[in-house]
Amino acid sequence: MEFADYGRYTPHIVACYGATVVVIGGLIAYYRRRLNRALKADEKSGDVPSNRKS
Amino acid sequence: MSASPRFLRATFARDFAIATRSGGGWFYGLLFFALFATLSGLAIGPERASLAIAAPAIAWLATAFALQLASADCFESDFRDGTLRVLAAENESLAPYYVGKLLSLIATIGVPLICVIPVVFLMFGTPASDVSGAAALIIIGMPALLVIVLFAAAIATGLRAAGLLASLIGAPLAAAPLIFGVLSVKSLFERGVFWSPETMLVAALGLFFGVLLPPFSIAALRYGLE
Amino acid sequence: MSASPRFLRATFARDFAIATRSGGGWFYGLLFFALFATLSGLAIGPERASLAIAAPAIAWLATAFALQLASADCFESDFRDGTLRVLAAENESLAPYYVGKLLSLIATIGVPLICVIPVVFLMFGTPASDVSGAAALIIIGMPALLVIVLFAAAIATGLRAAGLLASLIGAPLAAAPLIFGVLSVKSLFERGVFWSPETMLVAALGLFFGVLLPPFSIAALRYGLE
Amino acid sequence: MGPYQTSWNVRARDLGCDRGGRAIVRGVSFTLESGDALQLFGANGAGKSTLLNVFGGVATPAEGALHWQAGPAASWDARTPQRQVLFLADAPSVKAQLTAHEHLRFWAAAYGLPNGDRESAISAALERVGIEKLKDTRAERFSAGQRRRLDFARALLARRPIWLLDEPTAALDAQSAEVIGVAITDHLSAGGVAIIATHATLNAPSKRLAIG
Amino acid sequence: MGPYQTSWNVRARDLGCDRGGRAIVRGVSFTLESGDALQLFGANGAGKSTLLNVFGGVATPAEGALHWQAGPAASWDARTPQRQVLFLADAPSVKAQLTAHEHLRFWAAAYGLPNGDRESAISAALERVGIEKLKDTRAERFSAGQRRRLDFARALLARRPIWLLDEPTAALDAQSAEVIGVAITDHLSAGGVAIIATHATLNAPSKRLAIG
Amino acid sequence: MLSYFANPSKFEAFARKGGPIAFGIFLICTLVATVGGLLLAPEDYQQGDSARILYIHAPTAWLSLSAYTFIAMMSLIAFIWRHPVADVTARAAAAPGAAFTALALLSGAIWGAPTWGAAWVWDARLTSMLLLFFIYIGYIAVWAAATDTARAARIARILALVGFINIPIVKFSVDWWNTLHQPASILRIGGPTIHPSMLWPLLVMMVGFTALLAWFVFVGARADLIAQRNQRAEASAPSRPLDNPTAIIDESPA
Ligand code: HEM
Ligand SMILES: Nc1ncnc2c1ncn2[C@@H]1O[C@H](COP(=O)(O)OP(=O)(O)OP(=O)(O)O)[C@@H](O)[C@H]1O
Ligand SMILES: Nc1ncnc2c1ncn2[C@@H]1O[C@H](COP(=O)(O)OP(=O)(O)OP(=O)(O)O)[C@@H](O)[C@H]1O
Ligand SMILES: [Mg+2]
Ligand SMILES: [Mg+2]
Repeated sequence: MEFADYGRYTPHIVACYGATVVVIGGLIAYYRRRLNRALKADEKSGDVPSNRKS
Repeated sequence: MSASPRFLRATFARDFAIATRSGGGWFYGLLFFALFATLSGLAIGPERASLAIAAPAIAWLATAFALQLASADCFESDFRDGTLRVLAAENESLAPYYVGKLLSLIATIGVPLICVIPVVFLMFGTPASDVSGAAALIIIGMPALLVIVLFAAAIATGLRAAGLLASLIGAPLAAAPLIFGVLSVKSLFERGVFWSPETMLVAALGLFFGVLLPPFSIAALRYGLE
Repeated sequence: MSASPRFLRATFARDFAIATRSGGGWFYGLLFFALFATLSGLAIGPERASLAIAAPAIAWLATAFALQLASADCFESDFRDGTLRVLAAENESLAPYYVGKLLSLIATIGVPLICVIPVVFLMFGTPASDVSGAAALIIIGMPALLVIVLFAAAIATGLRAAGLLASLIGAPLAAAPLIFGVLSVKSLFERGVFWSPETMLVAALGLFFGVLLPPFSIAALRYGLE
Repeated sequence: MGPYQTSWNVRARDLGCDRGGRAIVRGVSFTLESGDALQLFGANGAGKSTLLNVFGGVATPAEGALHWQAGPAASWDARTPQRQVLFLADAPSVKAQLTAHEHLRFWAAAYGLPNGDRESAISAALERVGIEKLKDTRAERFSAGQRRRLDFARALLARRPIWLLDEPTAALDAQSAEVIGVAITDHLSAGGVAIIATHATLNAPSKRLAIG
Repeated sequence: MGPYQTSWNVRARDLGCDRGGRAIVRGVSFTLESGDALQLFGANGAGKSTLLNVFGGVATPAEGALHWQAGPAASWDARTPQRQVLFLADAPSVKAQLTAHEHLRFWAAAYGLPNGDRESAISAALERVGIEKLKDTRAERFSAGQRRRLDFARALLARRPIWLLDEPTAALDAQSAEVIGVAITDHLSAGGVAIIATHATLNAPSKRLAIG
Repeated sequence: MLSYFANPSKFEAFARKGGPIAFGIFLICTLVATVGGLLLAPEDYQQGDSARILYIHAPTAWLSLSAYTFIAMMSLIAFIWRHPVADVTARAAAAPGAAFTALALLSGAIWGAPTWGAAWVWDARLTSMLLLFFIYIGYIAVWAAATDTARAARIARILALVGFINIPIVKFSVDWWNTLHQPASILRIGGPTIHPSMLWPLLVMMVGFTALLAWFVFVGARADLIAQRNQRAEASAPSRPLDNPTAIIDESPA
């Protein structure tokens, strides 16, 4: 078995795994950015996050 | 509540007046129906066989979209000008309001649609003997479609681009009655059976949605206000 | 006028911002397209033959209705809040305004539509080799559809019967490009001819309406104010 | 308008309101008895309309509490206070397609006015705000002030003991503003309560509360 | 704002306006020179807004005529008077989806403001009407008065010698009304002309014309 | 348990610790499963190497259903008990749910092209899955289209609950109707029916993707909670009486 040779299905598998990496990766980046933005705003308001009652 | 029937009547009278005055949604819905049917007929071409195959799908789709368009901003104006807030505060239940809206929708778009649906079947070469049956099948599906479009309108009320959002919300729900509705008409055409299992299913869906969706729609209207 | 390009750019930028904001029109026009195609597919059912017959009609209708919905109240908000009055008084010509609107419509709904039209053909079982040709045929028809929906929107603006008149006027105008557009796709599918007479006609209609309608739309906007 | 049946008592204690997740108003406290009016003062954006929404039961307060109490607490249930309230928002709730008369007929039903009274009450309300001539004109042909007068006619129609008015005199001419001042005074002397957000000086006697 | 380049002269002679086929206003005559303000008085529905629409070139007069004349009549063509006019209607023209800054950027282009000035002019206008903090907030989150202030910022931006203002201070708090009074006074002393429909008493010196 | 997580700050603390753990599980599992699925597992005797799409298709499809079920459950909790955290977690699961649905559709289409000879057929499984995608989009659109998040939350709850009726349809469509799509062979009553050498990477991948969903919920919900708290904290001046204060204020304001 050659490394990562799926014969005539190679394009299918590449497309499928590639799309997954792109979509999931993009979404992970987006969620991280959202969290970081919220954290930054939180720091600016000068309080330790979990110690404040809401 | 003794006030409820009066409140219902007032809502109906007002909405009916607004809808039948210039610029009402009902005409737009009807026009969409006619336009959709005509254009699809033209698009499919003159062959009777293809027309006959397409007829049930087109009649059902046209009905669903016409109802959707006519009802899309059904609650929007009352929400925006604050009327809905007052009504919600005044009444334990918005049910009379909802029913008034539903009735006015039936009167302004449901009934006109029922009148033109047979025409569409005739245009698509359905044998005259089947036309009334086919139209009746669509009428059986209308309750489900009506409560679905009203639910979608209730959810979208007060949100940005409400009318368009409503079609996004209504479409997945309308899929089931649509599919089985088309199948029921097909089974009428092909096997001459009116009360086919599909017809039963459409009726059952009408019952199911008719019980399920109004409370959710009313809840959406009220909780949307708080 | 040195001010015109800037005015055009400003109109475009503003409308583009409004449309692409959350809840803006572009997203919903596109979604309407997708929902329309999906529901039609559902209604038609799984048989490949019926799907293939319906594909051109559905793709064209979906495009036309998506454009119509996305543009229906294109000028309405500017009219209602008085912006249009000021713009009409400030400028000899509303042409930059019109072009700005047109461009923003193209950017926010035309381009997204072009991206999803091939998907719809694929879902309706069009052979992969025909898909890009079919999509290209619809793109050829888009200019005509765009100026027609904008014309309908302009006519309707400020008239009491806004929606009603828009569709009354838009529908017959749109019929011609739609019919020949569907026929052009059919002739591509059936005979493999891209530049069929129907295609030429669609292109010619685009040119004809493209020259004829914008001045009328601009005039309608201005006279609607007085 | 006959005097209201029961006497009312409205108390707010340290009320706070949020909007869009942001704190808008904090620490609002007052007590109003039958016959009292409270005028909310404050710059644009201070939170007057937000506060009125909370009083009207449309929004829930973020902190603190609002108490309504009828004199004889006999017919009291959770929703009763809402039924005592008339709320006019800052933009008139008028449908362009309806005539003044149709508009008020709807509201008469919505406020549960008995059918017998209806027509005379509508005529009286229209006359009082001075638009009886526009009775059968659709609101799309009204001027800005005429639209607001029609909205105020609703207050006269509803006969509620608690009025919440958001800028009732904006866009009104001096004479109409006077008419509304008199209507409010009448309302108060009949034992009503009124909470009014306005930038104009009100013709009716009132307590004043500065917001923000 | 620098003083306006030319001096202006606005004359109305027996002007009449119709609306929906009905005669609304008749026999309006006045003359305004640079530095004059005219305040239109009248009950609701008298025809003030209708008249302002005619002045703004939006509607045509049913009878009589309106003349605009620039001092040195050099750069004069049929549409020029329109270009000298700033018109604020009775309802603010503000798009809910746009931020204050985006709104004014559009208007700057519409009024043909040079690009270089734009940002500073926008900031100055926002600051003058006191909503600089809302620069990047979408108008859907504005209060009624904030929305009207934003609308007035357009007047400061446009730098037009002729102002037509329809109820510029409705829904504004006293301080903002004061700011607008000062802005009008500045405008007049820079050689501008203003025609203002309002029910409030204006802080700027003005002639008065009763309508209806 | 429920009331523990209903406290936003406790949930925040929990999510702060849980996030990295979930992400770690996700990384390890997907890495192992990818190696297992692409290199170690044998090719399918019928479908050949195309069957390796299964390792994306099945987990994403499964999670698209689980994520919606989670949203519906949280919406129910929020609807009945009005727990503020429930709304936020439901919202956080929506975008990943939609992404999983899109990936399941895409991988299915890619897989269908060679094996069925068509990327798309209008059968019950595929169609109901497409509708699920639209339901996700509708749910996300409701959140995005509201000016006021509290209002959006209330409406979104109701929509999520009604939309849930589609989930059993997706799940059981293969049993109820004649579909081209194969019936369940793994998540079925009576145990899986595929060969263990192909099964283990699939199961590991499912664990990994589930951990990923958890991470999304932790991070998304935390971001929302922090943002909410920040906005509230913006102080605003207390109101004061203008004249005869004693008549207005019965208790002096704090
Ligand atoms: C766009 C097309 C497709 C869609 C929307 C789709 C949808 C789904 C869904 C929703 C599931 C999860 C079911 C569950 O959790 O119980 C699933 C599982 C699965 N699908 Fe598909 N599918 C598609 C195409 C295909 C194709 C072309 C194949 C293979 C020929 C395939 C093979 C499988 C397999 C083997 C499973 C795992 C079933 C199990 O063991 O539970 N699917 N698919
Ligand atoms: N579209 C219309 N068709 C017919 N009549 C109209 C129309 N719009 C307004 N009117 C009438 O024209 C008259 C003048 O309206 P206008 O808006 O000019 O009043 P106004 O003086 O500005 O009043 P306000 O102080 O309330 O703003 C009103 O009596 C109104 O009823
Ligand atoms: N949807 C919203 N989201 C966030 N903030 C909002 C929203 N609506 C209003 N606000 C803000 O809430 C504050 C109070 O608004 P409100 O309408 O209560 O003011 P107001 O006191 O009535 O002002 P005005 O005198 O202008 O009517 C304003 O600063 C406004 O910016
Ligand atoms: Mg206010
Ligand atoms: Mg006016």
